[in-house]
Amino acid sequence: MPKLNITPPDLRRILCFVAEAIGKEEAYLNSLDGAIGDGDHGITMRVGFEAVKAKVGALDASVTIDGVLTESGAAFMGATGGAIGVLLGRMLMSAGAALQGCKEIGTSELRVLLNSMETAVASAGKAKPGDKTILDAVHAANQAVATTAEADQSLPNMLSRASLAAGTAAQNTAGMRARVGRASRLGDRVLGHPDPGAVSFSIIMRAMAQWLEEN
Amino acid sequence: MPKLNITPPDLRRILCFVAEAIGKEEAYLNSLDGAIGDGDHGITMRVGFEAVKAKVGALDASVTIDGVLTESGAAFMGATGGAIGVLLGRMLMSAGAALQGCKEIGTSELRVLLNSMETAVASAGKAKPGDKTILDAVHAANQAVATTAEADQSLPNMLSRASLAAGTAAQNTAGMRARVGRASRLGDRVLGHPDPGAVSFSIIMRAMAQWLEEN
Amino acid sequence: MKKLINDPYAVAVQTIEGLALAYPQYLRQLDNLTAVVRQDAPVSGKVAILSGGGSGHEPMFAGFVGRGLADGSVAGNIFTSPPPQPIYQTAKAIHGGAGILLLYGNYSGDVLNFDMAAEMLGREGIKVSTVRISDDVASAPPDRWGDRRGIAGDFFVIKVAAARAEEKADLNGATAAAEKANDSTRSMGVALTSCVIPASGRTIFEISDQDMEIGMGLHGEPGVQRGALLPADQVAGEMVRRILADLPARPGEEVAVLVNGLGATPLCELFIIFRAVSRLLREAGLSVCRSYVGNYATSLDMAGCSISIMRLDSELKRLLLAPAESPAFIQG
Amino acid sequence: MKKLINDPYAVAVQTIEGLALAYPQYLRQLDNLTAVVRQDAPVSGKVAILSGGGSGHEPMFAGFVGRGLADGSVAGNIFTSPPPQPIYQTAKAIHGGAGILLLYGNYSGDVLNFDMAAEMLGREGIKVSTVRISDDVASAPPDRWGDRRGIAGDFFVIKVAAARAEEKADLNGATAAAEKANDSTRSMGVALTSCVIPASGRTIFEISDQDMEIGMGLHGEPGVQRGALLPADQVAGEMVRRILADLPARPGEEVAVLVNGLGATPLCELFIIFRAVSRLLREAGLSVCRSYVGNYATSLDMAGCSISIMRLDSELKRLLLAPAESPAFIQG
Ligand SMILES: Nc1ncnc2c1ncn2[C@@H]1O[C@H](COP(=O)(O)OP(=O)(O)O)[C@@H](O)[C@H]1O
Ligand SMILES: Nc1ncnc2c1ncn2[C@@H]1O[C@H](COP(=O)(O)OP(=O)(O)O)[C@@H](O)[C@H]1O
Ligand SMILES: [Mg+2]
Ligand SMILES: [Mg+2]
Ligand SMILES: [Mg+2]
Ligand SMILES: [Mg+2]
Repeated sequence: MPKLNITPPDLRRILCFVAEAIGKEEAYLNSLDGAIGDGDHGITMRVGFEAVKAKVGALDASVTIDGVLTESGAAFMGATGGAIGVLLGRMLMSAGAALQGCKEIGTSELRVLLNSMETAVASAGKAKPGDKTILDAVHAANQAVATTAEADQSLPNMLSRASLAAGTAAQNTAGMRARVGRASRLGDRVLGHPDPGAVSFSIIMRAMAQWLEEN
Repeated sequence: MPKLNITPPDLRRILCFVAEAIGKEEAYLNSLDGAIGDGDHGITMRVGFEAVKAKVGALDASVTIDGVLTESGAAFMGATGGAIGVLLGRMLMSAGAALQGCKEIGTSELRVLLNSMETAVASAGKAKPGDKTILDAVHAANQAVATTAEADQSLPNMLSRASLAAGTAAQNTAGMRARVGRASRLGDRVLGHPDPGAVSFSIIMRAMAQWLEEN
Repeated sequence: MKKLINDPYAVAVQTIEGLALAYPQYLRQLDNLTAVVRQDAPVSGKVAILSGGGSGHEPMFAGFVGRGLADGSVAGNIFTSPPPQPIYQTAKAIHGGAGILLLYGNYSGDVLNFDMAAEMLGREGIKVSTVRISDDVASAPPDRWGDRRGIAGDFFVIKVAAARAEEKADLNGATAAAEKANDSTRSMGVALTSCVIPASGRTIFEISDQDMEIGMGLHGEPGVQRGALLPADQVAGEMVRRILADLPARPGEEVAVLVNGLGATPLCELFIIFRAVSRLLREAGLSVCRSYVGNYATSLDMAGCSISIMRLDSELKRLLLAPAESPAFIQG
Repeated sequence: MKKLINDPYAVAVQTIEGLALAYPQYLRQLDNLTAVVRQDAPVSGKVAILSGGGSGHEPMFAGFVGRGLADGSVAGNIFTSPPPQPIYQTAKAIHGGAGILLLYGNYSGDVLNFDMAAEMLGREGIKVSTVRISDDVASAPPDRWGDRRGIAGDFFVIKVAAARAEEKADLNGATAAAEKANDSTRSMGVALTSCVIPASGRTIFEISDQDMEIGMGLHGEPGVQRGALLPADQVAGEMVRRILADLPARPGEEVAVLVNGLGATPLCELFIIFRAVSRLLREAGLSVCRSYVGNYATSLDMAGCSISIMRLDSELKRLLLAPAESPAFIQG
């Protein structure tokens, strides 16, 4: 019977689980980035999540949800660099700021979390949905939870919908031309290749959903 | 019925014929040099003999044997560089000096020619027979003509003996360690590889002998 | 993958350590940072020039730190912009009270990270300005000029801006010089092979043994034209043609030229390319005031080169020719 | 073969043409010769330093022509010593009345050609002396020290001898300085790949994708140890160990270090190697007075590097640190 709430210790375990999932996809993410960017995205993601894992392992037991998110964001950003370092770092830190003092993530907190993440990535990166970036996956996940019918609103269900939506959105970026980021100079040559950042976000969502199902 | 003497026009034709023979072996000579040296010997030989060909084509009709040899040596040396440039250049120029005023190469002139060549290469390169150099082939050719029995002394016959002796000597260098030149630092690693300079000289001799037979 | 490295994830850090150990007469490494600063930093009263970006382009950027060049440089991981925090810390270490000019190639990751560092500095009342270098003609059409990425032209922009700062220009003045240098510089690259990323051990793109790609970016970003490798004179001809079509240089004007190797291409080939460039510019009526041939902005072990041309006026010329000293560039 | 060249047989000539076109502030090409001389040659009353050898090692030798370095340099074809005549002509063009010092790597072809040029010069009453550079530890055992070939240590010998000539030493004095520099310098190379000769389009030796060869010569002459490619620190360790076993440097002494790239190895790897060398020398009690990292003596597009160490006394130190300017090396 899956959990209905995510406590701070849960969130810490989830982030470690995400780190493992990302680590397994390092080569795949590099190859996606190699096709339309500079080939380093998998490395950066793995290194960043290893820093997150180390950071959440070292946090005080009394830490709240927002503390975990803010510290994770700072750790990710500090350890990586690249576009994704700032973007994902800001996403996590914004979610922390939006969930100030929060002790558990339930359905409404999940909505706040994804919404603040979308706002953060959009304002930092100045991209719009359809520009073939991580934003496409974040936006889809955010939409999926925002539009979940009242009756279907449970945390596991909403996370699974978010994961599915992010995955579909990430795959759909393959059909887009890029308007920002490295890939923006490639015109038609990026067609057929999904955006690595969007795929990364879908892996994060999938790992979160899976952890919740299994625990 | 092969020629019994080599006139200056013959010598000019012979040198062009040698140039062609060397040109055909460029890649082979490079590969021999690649095994125990720096891989440029075929290039150098071809470029040098192209210069010789151009030079003998431009000589005055009144030129004598020594003139052809001296000018060819200077042309070879000037166009190439490398160890072989000086060595073969000096060999040709020494032969020219030894055959001062000569109008035809007969059997005794051939002996003078090869003898002066051996002296020149030995004194310039400070090598001894057995050191795995061009000298081994020159020495063998010189010995072959010097020791031809009185009865066998005709120019075609002596040149063919010289050619055979140079060829055998060149192949025999494969069993030697090098004491001078680039290959001298390689110790046992040169065993099994013939010396490129010796092989080049055997190609020159073979082309000369062949030209005489065919003309 | 054949590389003289230790840990593939430590390439950026150990490169900076080696650089700082090799050239203590010009620069020093900041504690716990993959960053170097001028040995005499901070220089009081001078605008501080801070450059940086991903590693793998050596000597760019860290090799151009010293008197008359950058005051400091921060290196990220291979092809990855450094994070905001080390940029911020390096900026603090070189700040001489007259503000900071951030100079880096125009890449999304660098923009995001340097902008965030600029915010952090701004919050402390430190004056910061930014010029994003965008010399690569192949990376966007002329009407989207500001979207272009920076390649070896980075060198000209840093050289010029730093010389202006050395003249004790204020932040506006140094920024204006950098902008003018960037406006006046165009580059074009050609790749013969892909580099191999140490951490993945893989090439980042495929290219046949017969082909070259004109316009390839410094991280293997696809270019404008792929086709059979041509003789050097024709390659140079195509590259110079595209540069001059974009750079409004008129006959009689002076230019500076940089023929830059991408890492695995030896100097003899760069000189052969320069020989062609020199003739092409003469034919275009342009006079080469100063030329540089060598590895300035590389792409790990990629084979190929880039050509950068900066159109000079008297100010740019004075600033380009001003003295400088650093590990990778010295001019008397 | 992927190279930015035109005619493979014209690489040497077009390289020198490009060099002379790119750096007129330091040198000029002699008419009809693949040779460059200092822009202000001949320098009256100064011993003239003439270097040279086969092409394919750029910037060695021609890139090191200028004030405080060689007065002139003659280039042969790829890996082929120049013939006597151009050596002779270049010597004449730089002769300032105080004699000529010939400096080149100790290879049979170079010895034969330079010796013959020396004879030609001697016949005209020009004083000539010769130092054959022999820094490569891998090329002969210590008891056949004079048989060793020259590799990147050429740079130290030319730098020191030229600085001594610049001090207006006579021919004996400049020769003695060159000999001392040569006696005090040891090098060791490592190759990761073979280069490709332009005219043949082929590699000159085979090496597996996993292997390296320590001691490989600058023309692919086999080395002393072939085996699996090791981490950079271990490669440097093995090379420095062999150098120090041969160089009688005692703890407390000062040395100069050159980490030299062979052509296709990028600067980041050279800095990682230098980082290791620096630590190893410190552990050996030696203090690094000056270090240089970059491409000084290459082997076309070979991947790999060499390490050269020169033991310094006060004279060598003074001469090494003396100012110099040339296309490939500037020191204030
Ligand atoms: N301006 C931007 N807005 C939103 N996302 C962006 C932006 N720039 C880059 N990205 C995202 O970052 C991803 C690339 O990340 P990464 O490879 O780690 O960084 P870099 O491009 O600096 O090498 C892209 O796939 C895209 O999803
Ligand atoms: N000192 C020497 N004495 C005699 N022959 C020599 C000597 N040095 C080199 N050679 C000859 O020169 C050949 C190499 O010629 P080449 O490859 O053209 O010159 P390089 O060695 O300068 O590249 C060797 O195979 C050898 O026959
Ligand atoms: Mg990337
Ligand atoms: Mg050879
Ligand atoms: Mg990147
Ligand atoms: Mg040779």
